[in-house]
Amino acid sequence: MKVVNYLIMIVFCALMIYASLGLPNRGDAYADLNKEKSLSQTPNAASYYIRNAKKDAETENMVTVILADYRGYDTLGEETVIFTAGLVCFLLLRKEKKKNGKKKR
Amino acid sequence: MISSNSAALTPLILLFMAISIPLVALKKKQIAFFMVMIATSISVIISFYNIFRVLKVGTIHYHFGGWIPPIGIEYVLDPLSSFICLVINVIALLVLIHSKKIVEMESKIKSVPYYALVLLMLCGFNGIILTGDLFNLYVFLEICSLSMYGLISVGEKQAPVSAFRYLIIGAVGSSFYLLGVGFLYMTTGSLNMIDVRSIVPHLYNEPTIIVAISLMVIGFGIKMAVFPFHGWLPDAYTYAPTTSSALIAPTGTKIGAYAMIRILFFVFGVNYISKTLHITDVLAWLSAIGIVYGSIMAISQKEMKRMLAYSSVSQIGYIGLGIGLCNPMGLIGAVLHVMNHAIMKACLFLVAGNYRVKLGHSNIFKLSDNIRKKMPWTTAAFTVGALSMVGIPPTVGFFSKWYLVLGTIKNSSWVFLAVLLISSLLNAIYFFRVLEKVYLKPIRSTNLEELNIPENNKRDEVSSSALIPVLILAIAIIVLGLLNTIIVKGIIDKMIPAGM
Amino acid sequence: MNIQSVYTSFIPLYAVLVSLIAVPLIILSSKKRNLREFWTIAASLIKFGLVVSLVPNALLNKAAELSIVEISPGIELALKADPFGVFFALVASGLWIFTSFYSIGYVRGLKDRKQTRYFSYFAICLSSTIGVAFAANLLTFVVFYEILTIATYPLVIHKEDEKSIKAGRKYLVYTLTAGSLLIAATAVTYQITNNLDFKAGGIFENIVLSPNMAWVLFLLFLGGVGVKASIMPLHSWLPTAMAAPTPVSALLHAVAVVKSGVFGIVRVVLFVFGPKLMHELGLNKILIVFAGFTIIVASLMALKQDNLKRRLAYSTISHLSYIVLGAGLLSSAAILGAIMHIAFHAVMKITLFFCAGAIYVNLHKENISELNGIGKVMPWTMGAFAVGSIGLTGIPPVNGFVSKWYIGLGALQTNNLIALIILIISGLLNAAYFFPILHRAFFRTGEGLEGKKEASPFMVVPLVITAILAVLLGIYPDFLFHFYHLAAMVVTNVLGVIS
Amino acid sequence: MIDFFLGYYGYWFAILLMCLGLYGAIMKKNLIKKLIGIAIFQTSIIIFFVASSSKWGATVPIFDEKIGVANTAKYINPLPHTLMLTAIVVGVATMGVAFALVISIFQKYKTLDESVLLKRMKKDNDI
Amino acid sequence: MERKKDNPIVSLVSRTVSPFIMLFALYVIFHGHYSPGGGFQGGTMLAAAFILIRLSLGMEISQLQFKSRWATPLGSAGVLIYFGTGLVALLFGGNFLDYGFIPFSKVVAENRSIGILCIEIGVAIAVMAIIVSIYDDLLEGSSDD
Repeated sequence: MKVVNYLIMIVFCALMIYASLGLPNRGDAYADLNKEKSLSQTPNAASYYIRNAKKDAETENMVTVILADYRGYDTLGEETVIFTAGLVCFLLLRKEKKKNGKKKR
Repeated sequence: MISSNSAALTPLILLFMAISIPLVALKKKQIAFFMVMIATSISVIISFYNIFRVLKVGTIHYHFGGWIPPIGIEYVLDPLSSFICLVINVIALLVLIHSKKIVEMESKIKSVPYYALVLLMLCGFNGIILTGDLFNLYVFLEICSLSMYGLISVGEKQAPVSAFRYLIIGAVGSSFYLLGVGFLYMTTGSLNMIDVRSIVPHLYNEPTIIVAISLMVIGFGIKMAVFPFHGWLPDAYTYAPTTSSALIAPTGTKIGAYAMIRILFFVFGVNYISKTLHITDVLAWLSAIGIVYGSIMAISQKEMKRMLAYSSVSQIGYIGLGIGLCNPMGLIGAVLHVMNHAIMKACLFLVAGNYRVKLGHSNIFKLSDNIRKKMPWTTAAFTVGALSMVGIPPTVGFFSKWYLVLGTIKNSSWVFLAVLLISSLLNAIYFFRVLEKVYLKPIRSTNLEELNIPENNKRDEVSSSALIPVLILAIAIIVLGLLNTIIVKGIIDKMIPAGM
Repeated sequence: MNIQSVYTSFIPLYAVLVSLIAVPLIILSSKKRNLREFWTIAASLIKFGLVVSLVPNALLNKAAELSIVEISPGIELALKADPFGVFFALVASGLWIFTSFYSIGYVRGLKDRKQTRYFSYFAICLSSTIGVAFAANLLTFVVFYEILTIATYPLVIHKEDEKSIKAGRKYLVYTLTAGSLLIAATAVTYQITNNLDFKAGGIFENIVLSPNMAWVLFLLFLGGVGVKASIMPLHSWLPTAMAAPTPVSALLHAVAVVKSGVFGIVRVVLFVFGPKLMHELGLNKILIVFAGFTIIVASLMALKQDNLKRRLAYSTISHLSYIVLGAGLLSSAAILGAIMHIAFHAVMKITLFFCAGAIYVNLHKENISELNGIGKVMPWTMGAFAVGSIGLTGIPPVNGFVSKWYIGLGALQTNNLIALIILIISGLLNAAYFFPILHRAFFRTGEGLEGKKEASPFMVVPLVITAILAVLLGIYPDFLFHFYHLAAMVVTNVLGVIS
Repeated sequence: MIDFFLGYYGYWFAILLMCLGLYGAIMKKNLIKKLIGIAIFQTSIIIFFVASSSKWGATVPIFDEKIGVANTAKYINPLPHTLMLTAIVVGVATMGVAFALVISIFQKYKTLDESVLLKRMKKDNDI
Repeated sequence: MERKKDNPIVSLVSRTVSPFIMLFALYVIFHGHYSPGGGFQGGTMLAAAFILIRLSLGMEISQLQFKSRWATPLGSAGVLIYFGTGLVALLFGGNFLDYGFIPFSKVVAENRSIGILCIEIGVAIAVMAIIVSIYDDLLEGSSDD
């Protein structure tokens, strides 16, 4: 069993490194993901953000604009995620007040 | 305004209710249940409205923040997503009606955060189903996974352990998916599904694309519990509280199946997946193994919920097989089985819950025929569900099996045909074992419960709020079986992806 | 092939539904047993009336047709009362009347419990049998066939003791496996032809089918319907199912289950594959081989059974294979004889089972070795038994002779002498395992029979009537149900020649 | 050769971290160590994303009058940063839930070692 | 190990530092438009400030500062601020989260900017409250036995 796990890990590592060779050169400003238009001539999101963030939202920080405006729904979902985590802790661990009161007495 | 935004409304309403429950229900805990009822019924209504609109005007796109994709995030409402959305919401509504009395009865569950988590989980499901953006899918996947861990962990004593195991596997799975998204983004530079669909054909021979696909498939395979990744499922379903298991078993894994269909066929393209990479063949074989394995394991169980959990493993194999066959009949069978299995499993798990409520256990070997005398309606519903799982016409189970069989024959893959037929026999074995226990008087009363249970055969049925959903599901099993062609022709035929 | 005209009518649907409607009534009136049994009788009579009302049109070769709902794209849950279906429905519904009268006497005589469940599942069985009879396409056939399988299970395990539960499990394993094979075969057929409607002359009539495919497909079908028809390798559930109460065995063996099996085989041979294809590919050889084997071996096994019902069971197995043999011979006379044997064997065998049940209820004797001298105690019963066994042996004037004669004629038509020899040998074997019973019953003196009388009229009257019916049908095969005409009509539709 | 290495070492670093995390998550018997493995795994994915967003000779994605937006190559790609902000919070939430579960497991079983845990669970199931 | 409740240096330092942390957190939140920062970062810092007090001065005293009973409702209130902003946009006829439709001012871009600010505030509140509540729950669950 252990051997199998080790094998899984090694295979995973090899696979990843093999795949990483297909990635664009790190820091290459002209890779596909930084182009103006994608391979199928649809607008490329990243460049659009860089160009229009200030114009669209009067805000210098592009990350903020993307976070809160362009992809605001992601952020709402992420709020919900952490809210969920809080609720789970509440559900699992928090004690009812009555019990506490009893313990105090 | 409703009509223009209806595509986005189901998750939003569920989310709104979920985040307002802790505020409103601080003082009065009873409010929580009614808010849940309101939220789920509204979402059911809206999903009905959506599905009719989709059938009328075709695919609907909803752009959040008014940004056109790929700039912004969009919701895509096509026949597939609207259908699955409807199924999930309806099942959730029925199960939650059933939960009215149960949650209070269940040992020391705080109803306020519990119901809030239930709504969050449903919100996550709807988000996953509707979204057209790869990363948004990841976020909602995390929402529903986290709330699932919470919902499972408040069950019996072993529940947190099983939830923890699920968390480890699930976190790895969703991280795999995120990694796949990363690879995909770095090569295509886009996150929108339709956009990626248009870009990917230029990159078909890139290793990164292949790795991205396999990572995503592994991730969703874990969520969907296809054979090698099913380890978390049985414990989680067994130890979870009744409502949670009855809510997660029919819906949770189906989300993985839906996402699998969406990613494989609608993002990467049918021919590439099936002809070039043969990923669907791998999926089909794994599912076939899972079908047999799950059935055999289910035979060897003595706890009813655990048996149902293992049968879920095998039934999910049906869905995976339908996807893996990669032809229209197979896909019809898979999508139809998503609905059918949701209905059957909800019915059976609710029955198991009712048994637990009345008898304090759901151990198959302790059941006896005075249960039938005590709660005849519940037992009748169980019978219908069991026959449907075995695949006796005219129940729904028969027809999804029928379409899958047609699909296997179309691919002339006789092994899968044999697997399907054998598995239905195995289902028969473990369900008739229970039916014998429930309907026939014990031959020799070896089990001690028989001796110290006085023969109280007077009618002692569960409360109506717990009974009505079970009966509705049981009736739906037969009615939908007879009317399945309406669904297949009206909706499922429209969701066959291009090139299949 | 003369044209078959079709008209829409709800009668087939009503014929299926009437006993289903009776079920809730039976359950509701479970406390008042007279009312409950009244419902059963009423349902059976109404059903029989409905089926009889279909006969005249069937004789004019007009088939009542009704499509209920589309259960798969292009395939509808459709009923069609063609002559063959009407024939089988006549047999089933007609004999249900006797069976229900008889079972009233039986269950009351044994003070049996769970009678409500008994009667309601009986009704469900009959509806599904009529559904099998009237099924217009293969999928509908499969649906009703599976329902019949499940509805029979509670009857098999009715006694709820160790033995019957084991029998029930065995029954389920066999029949559900068969059901899966049948589903597979149906799906393959649909994949090839895109059409599942039964058609006189065969669905595959105008379709080129690779021989290997045809063989595999035919074997699948044979496995699917052959289990209920208890062809020899697949027969062993049937004697085990003897654990069931006698009316159920009567139903199993004479009326519903096994007969729907052979009905299915004939349907497959004549209406799915069609005589032409069968003959070209030599598929009927398989049938003849299996059937001949089954006839001989089952008769031999019947010889060494001491339990009366088991012996009858084995004789059933061999006689079912008569029908399969006739279907396999594919000549007009043989098919005619086979179809008629469905009805005639049913009449005779139900008589014999009624007698066995009457003996059991009255004297609590199951074994042949105990039957000495009961002919004097129960003259009517044993008289009927004599008639039945004479008929099964194939001696005129009882109706068994007629069907056997036609099958033999068919064997001569295709000058297939082996089949003929098999028939003759099995006739002798029949005699060998039936007449000793009669001998014991009438010519030996038994002990411990003092003060015993004939069984209750509820049981005696039906079996006497069926015995008389057997004789009448033997003298005049067309007697008031036009069995002969209907069978001839089927043959005409299929082969296009009047025999 | 050297720029090939420069072009990919970031990815390889992240991938090695991934394998470490996966090793911890799969192989370690202690629940807390499993969680550490998961955390490392998620963090490595974050590093992976952020590494992909860099461009040589570009500045932070904050609008600057002097640079302008004529040439997008002057700013590094802001999208992965945004995504990873979300992913970080998701990881935090997962950790919170995981620790809550661990604590409740410890309350019930008084151990965090998986093998011991399985033994005690088996005892419960037998009862 | 029993912790020293009354360590004067720890209490003094933490009591002194925590307001400054809060101040910086507020700066990070509101300056998120112009420099790295925003709701999450600021909210986490706020939470850190509260947790510092909880760590150093113990539960009872820190309850005076921030009742853990109110943490969850405050968190949902924060999420509701976010959700409400999107909902207002929807009610003003735009799509969900389309701040351009909220009439803060004439210029659409400024509407968006202000909308983003509301979002950040909501995020900050939610993150702060929920991290504190998670901390409290973990503590409460692990404390007694």
